[in-house]
Amino acid sequence: MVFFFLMSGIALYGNKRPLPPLRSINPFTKLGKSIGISVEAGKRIHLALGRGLITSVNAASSYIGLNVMQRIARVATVSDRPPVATSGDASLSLLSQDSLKSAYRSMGVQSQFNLSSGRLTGVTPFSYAVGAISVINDEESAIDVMLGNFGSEVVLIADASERNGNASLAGSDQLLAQAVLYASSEDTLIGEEMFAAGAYLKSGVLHRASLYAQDTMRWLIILGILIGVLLKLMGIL
Amino acid sequence: MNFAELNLADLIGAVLGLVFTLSIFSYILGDNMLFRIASSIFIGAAAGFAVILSIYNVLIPQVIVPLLEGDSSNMILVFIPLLLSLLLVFKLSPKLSGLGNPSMAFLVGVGVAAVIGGAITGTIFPQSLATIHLFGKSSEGSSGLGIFRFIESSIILMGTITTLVYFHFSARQKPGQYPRRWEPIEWLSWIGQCFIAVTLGVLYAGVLLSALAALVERVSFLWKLVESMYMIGF
Amino acid sequence: MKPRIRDPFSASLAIASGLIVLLGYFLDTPLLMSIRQIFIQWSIILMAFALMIGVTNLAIVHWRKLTLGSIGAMYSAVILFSLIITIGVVGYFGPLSSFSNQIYSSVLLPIESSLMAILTVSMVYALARLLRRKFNLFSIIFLATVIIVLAGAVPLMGIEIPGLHGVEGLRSMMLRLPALAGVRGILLGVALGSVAAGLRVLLSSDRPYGG
Amino acid sequence: MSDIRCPMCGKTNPEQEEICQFCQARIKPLLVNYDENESDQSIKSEDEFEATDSGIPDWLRNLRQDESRELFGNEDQGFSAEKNSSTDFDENQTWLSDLRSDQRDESDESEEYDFSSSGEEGNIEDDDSFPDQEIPEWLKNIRSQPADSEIDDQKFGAETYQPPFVESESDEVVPNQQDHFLPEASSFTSISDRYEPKQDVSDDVDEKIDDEYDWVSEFVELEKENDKQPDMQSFPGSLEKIEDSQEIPDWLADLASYNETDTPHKEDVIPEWLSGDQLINEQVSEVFYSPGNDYQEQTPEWSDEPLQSPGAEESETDEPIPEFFQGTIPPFTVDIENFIGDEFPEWLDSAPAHAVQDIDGSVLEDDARIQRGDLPDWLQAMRPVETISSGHSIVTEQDNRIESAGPLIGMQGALPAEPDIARAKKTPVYSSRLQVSEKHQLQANLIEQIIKSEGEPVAMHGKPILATQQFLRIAIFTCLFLALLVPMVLGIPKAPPNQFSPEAFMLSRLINQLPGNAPVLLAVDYSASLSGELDAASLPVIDQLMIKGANLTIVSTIPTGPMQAERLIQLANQVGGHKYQMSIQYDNLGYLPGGVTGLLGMAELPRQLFPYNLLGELAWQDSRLSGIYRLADFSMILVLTDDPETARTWIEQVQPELGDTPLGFVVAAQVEPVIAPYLADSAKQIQGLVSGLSGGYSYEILMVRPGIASNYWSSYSVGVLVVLILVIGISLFNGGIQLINQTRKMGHKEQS
Repeated sequence: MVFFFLMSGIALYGNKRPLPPLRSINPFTKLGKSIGISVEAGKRIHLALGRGLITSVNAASSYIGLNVMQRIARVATVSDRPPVATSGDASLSLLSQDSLKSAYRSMGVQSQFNLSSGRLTGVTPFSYAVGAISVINDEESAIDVMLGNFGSEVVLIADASERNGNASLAGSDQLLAQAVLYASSEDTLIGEEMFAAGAYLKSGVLHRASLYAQDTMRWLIILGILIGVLLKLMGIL
Repeated sequence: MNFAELNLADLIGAVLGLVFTLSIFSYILGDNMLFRIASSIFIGAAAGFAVILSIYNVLIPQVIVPLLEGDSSNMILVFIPLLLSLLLVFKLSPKLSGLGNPSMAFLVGVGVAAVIGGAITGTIFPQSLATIHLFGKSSEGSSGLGIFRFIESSIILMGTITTLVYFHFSARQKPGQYPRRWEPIEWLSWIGQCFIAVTLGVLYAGVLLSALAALVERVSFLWKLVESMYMIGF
Repeated sequence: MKPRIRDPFSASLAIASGLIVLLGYFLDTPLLMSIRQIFIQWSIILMAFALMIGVTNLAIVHWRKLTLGSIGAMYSAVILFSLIITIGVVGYFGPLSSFSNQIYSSVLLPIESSLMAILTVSMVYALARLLRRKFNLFSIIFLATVIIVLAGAVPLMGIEIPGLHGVEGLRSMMLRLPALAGVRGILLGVALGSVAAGLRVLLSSDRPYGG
Repeated sequence: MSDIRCPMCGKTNPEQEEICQFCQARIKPLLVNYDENESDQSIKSEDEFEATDSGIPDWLRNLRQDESRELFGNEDQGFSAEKNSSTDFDENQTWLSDLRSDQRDESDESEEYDFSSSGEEGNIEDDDSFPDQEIPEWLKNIRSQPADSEIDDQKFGAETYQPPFVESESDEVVPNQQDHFLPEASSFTSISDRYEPKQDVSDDVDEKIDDEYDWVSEFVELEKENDKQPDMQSFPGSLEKIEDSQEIPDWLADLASYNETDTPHKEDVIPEWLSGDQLINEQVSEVFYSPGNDYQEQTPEWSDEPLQSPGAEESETDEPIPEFFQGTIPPFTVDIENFIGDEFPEWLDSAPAHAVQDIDGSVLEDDARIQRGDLPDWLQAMRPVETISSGHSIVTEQDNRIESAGPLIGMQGALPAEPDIARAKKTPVYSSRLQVSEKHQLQANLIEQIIKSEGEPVAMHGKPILATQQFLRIAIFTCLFLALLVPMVLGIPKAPPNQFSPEAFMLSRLINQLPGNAPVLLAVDYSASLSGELDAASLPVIDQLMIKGANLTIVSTIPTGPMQAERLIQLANQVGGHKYQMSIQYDNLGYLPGGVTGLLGMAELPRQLFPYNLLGELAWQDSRLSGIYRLADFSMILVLTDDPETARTWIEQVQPELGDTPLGFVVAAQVEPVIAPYLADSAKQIQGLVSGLSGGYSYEILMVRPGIASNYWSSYSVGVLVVLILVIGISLFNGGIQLINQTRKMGHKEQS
């Protein structure tokens, strides 16, 4: 509840007055440029949304992937090759189709929307990775954005991206995926940085407000841990 | 496993395994036809298995059996998800896919609860309490907290806090400069980044060891097959 | 530009179902617990149906590729063939039949474990080129940690280095202290981000269901 | 008798001959009768001029003709008469001084002839040499302006000379003021606005100019009403009337206060630039009167630098003016062609002599006025620096030239026989450079680069897929493959494992303590990708359970889990020689969908979630499971997984529901770092852990029952060693290269 009220309060404040700036995160600034260049070059942007079940704890990273996909789709609808989103969970692939469709609709080019832009490429982790590799190889993608719930199979996707000389940005909520992506992807978002994608890609004031709410909760948790340790040392807890 | 004693089916399976393993290994040389065929078969087979397993494990026991057994209360409990599931079928057509939105909305709603509930009850509380419990008396009942263990616990506490501080987002902007966080926060996040680098390094080594074990198993499989074919006197 | 809610019914359904299940996490009232259990049951059924539709969508995409003759059409044919054969055999004989086991152990298992095996090569390659791509203090710490943990995992040529191997060695200390702290910090950070993402969906600021 | 050379064929002819004997071309020019009255006069004067100065350069001859026409044609005949007296070209240098002296005399003579009165009599409109129809609207207004309007010497000192039509500083600033003709007079209407050639100025600008100067036309009507009072003394009165009747622009009001005594000297009337030496004269004429000349040298307000020295040739190194720069400062294009032709404008001549005003506003005495040689700042700002050739000036010259040779001898306005280039005259070059200081030039270049770089698409830095990348991958694979194969082929003896990890020891002790046929829940949650490692790691544990005769109940949270479990049981039977049968010693309840939520449900209601086993039989009827209603009722729970999230879910979500039931794990090596904290934790959430191949191998040694892990162990340890060597070797190589690059970069930075 504290989190809820923090977020809505800051969002309401943010509507009227400018919110303080955010620290710079390199991968996001590079992503903005790369998207522009790839749209100009007529190349495709490939979004790997991972295989997170939308009814599980990992669904949060999938929502972030869907939000970033919608932002990119708005920019890339004018490209010769519209973006394609691959996912490893059936319900996530249906959500990706819905998100792409609403992005096209908001840009007024709903007629150009193609159902196969949001694709299920495999139902197990490795079959999903192999399906994504064939999309990277066949459909001339220039940028591979891997945001979502992955396991160690994401190394295959990052490796295929490097073999094709693509720019890549990766982030996951899974610890193993973050570790392997740190070494194999060009730009890596670590831990909570991935959840700031909405705010850095200007998806709305609530995204930005939630970052400030997260910062507040962060310091509350730190305070709670320190107080707990003190009480523990004093034998009270 | 001695291949001489294998029956025909197992032998075919073993030979298929050999072919698929070598096809996948050929990806090292670059994307080629062998690899693409093997991975296409894999995608199809995995999807087929998943469909059949979800029918056997979910639809039959939780939808068809209650409908067939005719228990009225179960009928209602099954009718609503069935209706929502049928709406999902419209997702296959571009024009009518909007009719499937309520089903997806329901799934997203349940998922959101799992996300928030799971994160709070499954991670924030357990991890915070675990960090606090580090400073508790050790379970063997030794007198209080040993100095050595206190130092270890303090290191873990500092690492956890600095790692959390590394993700701090809001900053201040002086004219003509990049937005930067408050100086103490920058220092703490620098220490946190060292802890994160060590953590990711440990995890990376773990994944590498697992992958190496898988490679060992595959090489062993190939060697045994070649050895037994050699034994059979091809 | 605040996109207006196009499908209020779906948005309200998502918020209602989310709130009910969420309350079930925190309030242990029997009514809420049972409603939550029913909603979870329904979501499992829906996920199974969604899997069916997802696989159908997969088949349609590859069928269209096949008929249009676009790049990789042959491989689409192989996928469709493999899908139909697997559904036919496993569906007819049952998932635990010998035929199903045969397909599992001679097709799925060798391919998936081979893919995991070649992961070794990709990871060693990525690790070796890490310093060329990111030459900073943190990548050096990362690399050194990987080397220490690898070296401590097995005896090197049968020799165990005292300071490295063993329960009190450097490897287990790194696992117990910095790695544990880092894991906890990252997990707490991810949890905060997840809660924020979930709340945004509950506030219908994000509507991934196309509402 | 001397001969004459024929201009056409170049042959010599007798002097008296008029037509060439050879090519019948005229040798002597035909003399044509021109306009009787003044033109004859001007031409006669020109003949004289020409007879004596055949070598005079055309531009000077034209200038003199202009001068003579200007002066002679003026209402004041006296001036032109004197002009005739100067004949010699060598004195030409002095004609300018004469010109100046004449002007001075003029001013002396007509003490009473001051600007203010002449304005009235010498109204520009009466000057027939300037036909009405050619006069543009704006000039008509000016000329209708009473010449005798007293110019307030404070406003129009020598330095701050302003034509009368211009509002003074304090008045309303003309809206479309963009640049300033005179540096001090910030409100001065840039001459470019006025003299902007019609075709350059769009229609709306014309209207703007007319609107701006409506008050002038009103003023003119008023002036006409006051015709009765010719001299300036009454003029101020008329001004007062205007003031009463309506709001008068301040500059006019200032005019009213103009004091009769400060009669501007004639000499001061003509700006220094006119009375300067020939070069200045030429440039000024070029600047003012060369139509179509893009006179750029308008000192932009932000430039405080003096103009570059006049006549400085444009060096190659100077960069051309950036287009965008030109756009912001409207070119000062004076297209005199349409307005005045090549004569000096009347207002220049009739400009009042006025007292010089110092910067602080105090009126300078005569001797303190600008000495002849010093150029006023505004002229200094105006003078071009480097010049560019202007095609038009040649055209002006051409109109008045009289053919001196060739078949068209004596004709005027004929196209020149020789091409321009052949002409002896150095074509005037006009400056194309902005008078910009070093600092401003740098800033301009910077802005230009920034704008240019915005437009350029940055090429995608697609990394070349070097053959080395491919070669490196193949080399790594070959080394690893051989490193794993050789120990298997040669059968290298297995190295002893690490010391037995306490977690493995705890698990084996836990299983040993189980009663016979104890109900154990086995969760098989690993996929086919890591089946090799987990089969090897979990077999010794399951072998121990089978030895104890435990009743296994298998569940799985991933779709392929049940098949994996069947395969594991068959393997254990095969390796350990056991005969576990489905529904006899073990039950496979199949796949539980729903991930975390499914697990939570199973922890509380297993019977509801798994009513049947994989064979479709009722699962919970069997005696082995009769007492089991919740997961806590099992004797032990063993989870086999390769996914850290699954392991955490079991620990954080399910374990709290288990009470005292022990929870053991067999995990892949990648999961160990995430699970280890829960083991070391004082809360002891898990009671046993076997991780990866090394865990499995040490468990086999513990149980003294060699299995699959033992077979893999020697290859595995050699493999790890080779991986270490590869990683350290290549990383040191890459690190070395990066260090060298960085030191080189630092070196470059220091040098630059």
